[in-house]
Amino acid sequence: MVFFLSQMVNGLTVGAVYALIALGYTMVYGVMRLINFAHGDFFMMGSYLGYTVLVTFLAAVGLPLWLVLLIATAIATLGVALLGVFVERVAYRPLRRSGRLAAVVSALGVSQFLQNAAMLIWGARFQAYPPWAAPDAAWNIGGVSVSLMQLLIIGISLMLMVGLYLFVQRTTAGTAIRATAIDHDTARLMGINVNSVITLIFIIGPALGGIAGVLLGLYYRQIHFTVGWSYGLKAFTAAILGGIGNIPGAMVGGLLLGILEMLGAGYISAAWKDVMVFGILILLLIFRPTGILGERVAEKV
Amino acid sequence: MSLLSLKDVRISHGNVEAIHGISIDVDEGRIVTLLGANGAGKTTTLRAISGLIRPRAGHILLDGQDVTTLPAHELVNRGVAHVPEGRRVFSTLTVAENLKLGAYKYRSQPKRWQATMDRVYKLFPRLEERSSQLAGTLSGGEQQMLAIGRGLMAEPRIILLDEPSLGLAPKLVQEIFRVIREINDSGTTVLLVEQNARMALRISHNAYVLETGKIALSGPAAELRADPRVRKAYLGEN
Amino acid sequence: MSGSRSARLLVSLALLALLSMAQFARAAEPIRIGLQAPITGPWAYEGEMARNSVQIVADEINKAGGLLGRPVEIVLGDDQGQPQQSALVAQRMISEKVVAVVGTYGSSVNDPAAAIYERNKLVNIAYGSTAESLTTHGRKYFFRTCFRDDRQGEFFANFAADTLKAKRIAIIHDNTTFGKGLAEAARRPILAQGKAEVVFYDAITPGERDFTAILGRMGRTNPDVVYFTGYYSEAGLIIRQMRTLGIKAPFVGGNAAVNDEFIKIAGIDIAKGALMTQEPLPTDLDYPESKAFVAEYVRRHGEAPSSPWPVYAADAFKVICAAIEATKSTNSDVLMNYLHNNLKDYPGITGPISFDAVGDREGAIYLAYEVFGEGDFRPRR
Amino acid sequence: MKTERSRMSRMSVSANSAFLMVLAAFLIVFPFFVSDYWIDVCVFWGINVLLGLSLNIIVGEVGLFNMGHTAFYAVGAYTAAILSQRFGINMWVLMLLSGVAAAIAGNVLTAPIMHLRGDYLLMVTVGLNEIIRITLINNPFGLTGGPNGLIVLDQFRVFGRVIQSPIDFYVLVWGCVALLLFALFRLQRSRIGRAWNYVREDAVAAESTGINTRWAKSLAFMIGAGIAGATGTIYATKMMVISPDSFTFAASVSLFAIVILGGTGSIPGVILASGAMMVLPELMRDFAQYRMLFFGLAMVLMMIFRPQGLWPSTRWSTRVKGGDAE
Repeated sequence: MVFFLSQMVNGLTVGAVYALIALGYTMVYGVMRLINFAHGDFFMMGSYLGYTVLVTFLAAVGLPLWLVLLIATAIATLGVALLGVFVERVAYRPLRRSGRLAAVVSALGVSQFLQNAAMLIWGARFQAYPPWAAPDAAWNIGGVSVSLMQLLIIGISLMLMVGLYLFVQRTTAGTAIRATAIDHDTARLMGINVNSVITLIFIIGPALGGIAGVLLGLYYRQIHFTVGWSYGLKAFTAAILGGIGNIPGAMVGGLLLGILEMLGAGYISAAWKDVMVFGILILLLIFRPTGILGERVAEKV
Repeated sequence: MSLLSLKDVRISHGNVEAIHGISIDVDEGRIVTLLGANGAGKTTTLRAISGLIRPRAGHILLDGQDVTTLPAHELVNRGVAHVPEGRRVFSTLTVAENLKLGAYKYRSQPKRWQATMDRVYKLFPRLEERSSQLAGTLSGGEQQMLAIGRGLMAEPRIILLDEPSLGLAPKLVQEIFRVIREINDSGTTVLLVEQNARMALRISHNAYVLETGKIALSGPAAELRADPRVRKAYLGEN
Repeated sequence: MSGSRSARLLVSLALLALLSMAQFARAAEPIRIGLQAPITGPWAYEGEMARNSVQIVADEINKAGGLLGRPVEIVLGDDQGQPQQSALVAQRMISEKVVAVVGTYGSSVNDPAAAIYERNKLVNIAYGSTAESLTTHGRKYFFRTCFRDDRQGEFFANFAADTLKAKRIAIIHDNTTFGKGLAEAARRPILAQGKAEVVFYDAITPGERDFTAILGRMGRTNPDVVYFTGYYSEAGLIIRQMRTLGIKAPFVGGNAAVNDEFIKIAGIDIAKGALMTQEPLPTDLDYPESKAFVAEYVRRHGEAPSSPWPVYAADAFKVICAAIEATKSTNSDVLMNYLHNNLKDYPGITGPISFDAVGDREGAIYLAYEVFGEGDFRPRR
Repeated sequence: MKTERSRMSRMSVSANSAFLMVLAAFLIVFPFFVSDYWIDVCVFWGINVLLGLSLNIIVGEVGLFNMGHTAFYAVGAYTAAILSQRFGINMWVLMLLSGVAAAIAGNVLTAPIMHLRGDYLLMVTVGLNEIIRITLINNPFGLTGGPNGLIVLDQFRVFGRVIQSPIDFYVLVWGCVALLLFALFRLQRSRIGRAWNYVREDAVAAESTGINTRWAKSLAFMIGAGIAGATGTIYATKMMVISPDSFTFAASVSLFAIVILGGTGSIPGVILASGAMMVLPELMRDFAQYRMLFFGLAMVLMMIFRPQGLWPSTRWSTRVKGGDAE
C-alpha cells in the first residue's frame, strides 16, 4: 500500500507536467488542427531560459530564494511565450492555407531548428540547475516520501490548469477560443479576429510549457537539448488519450499517463513500460476512437 | 446612396472563377433577395460581402466606403452581420454563450449586450427557455432562431441571411419570414438568399436573380414575381 | 650526334629533377587519418572532446616535423551517433583514402562502420565502443584503445563481493548497447561465483528523468549495493532519487557515469561517497604523457576532459602514428600486422598499450573511484 | 474543364517520364565520375526512395497518416537477419519472406485502428513504432539481440557474384527502384489505385459507390508495409549489422517528411525529396554543428515557399485541405 501510494505521488508529479505540456498541444490542435511537433521544444527552451537566468544573472544578487525563482520562472515563461508567437508568425501562419501536412512538416523543421539552436547556445553537454535553487525539503508520511518540489509541481500545475479551465469557460476571450476551435469562419462572422485568437493560443501554450520546463529543471536539475522530444511525445500521447482538442481531456490524459507509467514501471518492468503505455493508448482508441473525453465529431480534414 | 453595393465583383475558387462580375445595390431599410439555383454563387457572394473570402476584382462598398479588402471581423464592427448557411451554431457552446459571441464587439459593454439579448429573447422566447442548453441539442428550427438571434446581437445595420428557411417545417418557415419582416421593420437592412422564392419575393422590396455567376435579372420584387422566366424557374409555375 | 647525346642527357636530367620534385611534392602531401565521432546529435559533447583531444596530438606531431617527413591531417566524419550515418562516414573515409581511422564512440554505431572498414581492409581503432560483441566477429582491422565491458563487469563482481561484502546486488542498465552490455557482463560473473545474488535487474529509458517507480520497486528488494551501468546524466538522477526515496544502499556507477555532470546533477551532498568502476582517469595517471596531455587540454579549453573517452581517442591516434613511424609505411596490412604483433607497451596517455589477437587492448586496469566532498573523483583506497 | 484536366494529366505524364529519363541518365553516368562514398550516398538515397515510395502508397495514395513506417521496415530487416542467421536461407527468398512478414504485420497491427481519424491514426502509428523498437531492444526470446542488434553475414548473390561493393548495391537498389516504379505506375492506373484515390478524396462517397474502404485502406497498409519490409532486407545486407537504433521514431518522421516535402502522392517528388534529405546534409558537412540547424530551417522555408512540395502530384486534389479560406 505504501509502495502504491508512493507510485501515485510520483505518477501525479510526472502526470501534472505531462498535462501542462499536453494543454499546449491540445489548444493548438483544437484551434488550428495542427500537431505542433515543436511544442516539446518550447518546454525545453523554458528549462534552459530558467537555467540561464538562475545561473548568470541571479546567482550573485542577494535576493531571497523565492523571489529569485519567481523572476526566473517569469522570464523563462515570457521568453518562451514570445518564442511561441514568433514561431507561429514565421513558420505556421504563412502555411495556414496550405494544408495540414505542410504545417506538420514545418513544425518538424522548427523542432529540429530549436533543438540545434539550444545545442549551439548552451552546448551539447548536460546542464544542471544550481543546487541552491531547488528546495530540498521532503517529508515522510507513513512511509510515503513526498518532497516539497513534488508538492509545488502538483500544486502549481493544478492551479494553472484550473485557471486555464476557468479562463476558457468563463471569460469572453475563452469563449472566443472555443468558438474559433469549432468553426473559424463563423467565429470571424462574430467579429472575432482569428489571428489574435491564434496568437493568444501561442502565448498560453508555450507559456505553460515554459513553466513546466522551469519546474522540471528545478526538480530533476538535469537539462539537455533533446529533452523536449521525449516529453513532447509523451504529452502528445496524453492529449490524444484524453481526447485531443479538449482541455479537460489533456489534464485527465496527462495525469493518467503519468500514473500509468509509474505503476507500469513500479509493478511490471521499466524496460517494457512504454510498450504498455502505447498498448493502452491503442486499446483505448480501438474502443473509444476519440479519447476519454473527446467529442464524437466528424473528421474535419 | 446605397448602404451596400457591389461593383463588378469577380470571385474565384482556386483557378476557377465562380462569380463573373456582378453588381448589386442594397438600399438602407430594404429587404433585398438574391435568388438562384444551387451553385449559382449566392453563398459565395455573401461570403465575399462579409469578408470571409476576398474578391479577385471589383469593389464592395459599405456606406460609400470601400470595404473590399477588410477582414471579416472588421466588417462586423462596421455593422455587417452574416447568418451563414446551415446555421453554423457553435454546437458545444450554450445558447447564451452563442448569443454573447454575437455581441463580441460589445464585449466590454455588458449593459449594452444584455439589453440586446433581452430583445432577442423577446423575438425568440424559445431561446430564453433554453439559454443554458448546448446549442447542438436544439432542434433545427431552434438552431435557426439562434443563428439569426446571434446575428442580431451585433446590432447590425445590415444582416445577410443565407437560406434561413432551408430544411424547416412549413410552420417554422412562416415563423422565420415573420421574424425577418420584424427585423426589417425595426430598421435593419436585410440581404436574403433564399430557395423559397415565393415567400422571399413576397416580403422583399428588391430582388436579383443569379445564374452561373452572373446577374440574370433584377428589379423590384413585385416585378420579378410577375416575370415569366422567374415564374417558370423559381416559382414552379408555367 | 654529340648534340643529340647532350640533349638526351639534358632530357634525362630534367626528368630526374621532375621526378625528385614529384617525390618532394608527395613527401609534402599530408598523411590523412580519419576521426569518426558524433559531432552532432545527442552525444555531440563526447564527439567534440574527442576532436579536441585528437587535434592536440596531431598538432604536437606536426610541430615535431610530422610523420615520415609529412604532416598529418585529420579527416573528420560526423556520424551523428546514428548507424546509417556511421556506415556513410565509413565509406567516406575509404573514398578519402585515409590511412586509418580513429572511432567511434557508441558501440552500436561502431558496428556497421567496423564491418565496412573490415571489408575494405582499413585499420580502425575505436575509442569509446566497449561492447564485447565488437571483437567477437573475427575482425582483423578492428582495434580499440578502450577496454571491454566484460573486464569491467568482472571487476565490479569482485569488488562488490569482496570489498563491499555485498550479498544482494541490484543492477540497473539503460537498454543501450553499452549499458546493457556492461550490465550483462557484471551479472554473469556474479551468478557464476555464487558469492552474491542479483536481486534486481531492469532497465530505464534513456532521456527520461523520473526513475522513482523503478527505484521504488528496486528498494523493496533490499539490495546491499546498486550498480547502474548507464550514463552520467541518468546516474546523477538515479542516485538523487534513490536517496530521496530513502534507499541507503551504496551506489556504484559504471565508467560512463564518471563525469563532473554526475556530481552537478546529483548535488555534492548526495554524490559524495558514490562509487564508480573505472579505468584510471587521465588526471590520475602518473605517466608523463598523461600529465602533458591534460595540461595542454586545460590550456586550450579551460578544463580537463570530463570523461575518459576522448583520451582514448587521442591514444588511438597516437598508436596509428606510432605504427606509421615504426613501419615507415601507410599500408593498411602492414599497420594491422604491426599493431597486432609488434606494438608492445607503447607509452600512451592512458598507459602502456598493446593489442591482443582480436584487437582488444591488453591489461585492463580498473579502479574503484569515489566521489569526495570537494566534488572530485579519486581512486578509493 | 474536362479537357483541361486530361490535358493536365497528359502533361504531367510526359513531365514524369521526362523526369525519370533524366534521372535514369544521371544514375547511369554518375558512378563513373565519383568516389565510392558518393555511390554509397546514392545507395542510401535509393533505399530511402524505396521506403518513401512505400510510405507514399499509404500517405499519398490513400491519405492515411502513418508516422511509424520504420516499424514495418524493422520487421522486414529483423525477419531477414533472424532467418538468415538461423537457417541460412537465400537472401532473395528472404527478401520475399521479410516482405510478407512486414505485410502481415502491417495488416494485423493496423486492422483494429483502421477506423481512426487522421491524427489519431498518426499517433497510433507512432505508438506502434515505439512498441516495436522497444520490443527489439528488450530482446524477446533472445531473438533480436537486444540493443546490439544482429549481424548479417550472408549477402545477395547474382550468378555467383556477391553483392558487396558500393557499386553492386547501387545497381541492386536502383534496380529495385525501377521495378517498383514500374509496378507503382501500373498500380496507379488500376482499379485499386483509383479506389485508393476515391477513398482519399471522399471516403463516404467512395463507400457509397461500392468501394470497401476498409479493405482499400488495409490493402494500402499491407502493400506499403510489405515493400518497406523487403527494403529492410536490402538495408540489413548493406549495413551487415542492424540494431534498434536504425528504426527510431525520428527515422519515421524523416520518411514522413520526405513524402510531404516531395509533394504528397507524387513519385518524382519522393525521389527528389529523399535525395535532398540525403544529399543536403552531406553537402553541408562543412558546417559541422550548424548543419542540422540549417536543415530544420530549410524544412520550414521549403514549406512556406512551396507548400505543395517539390514536385506536386496532379492527381492529388488541389482542393485546400483543412486550411481556412480567408
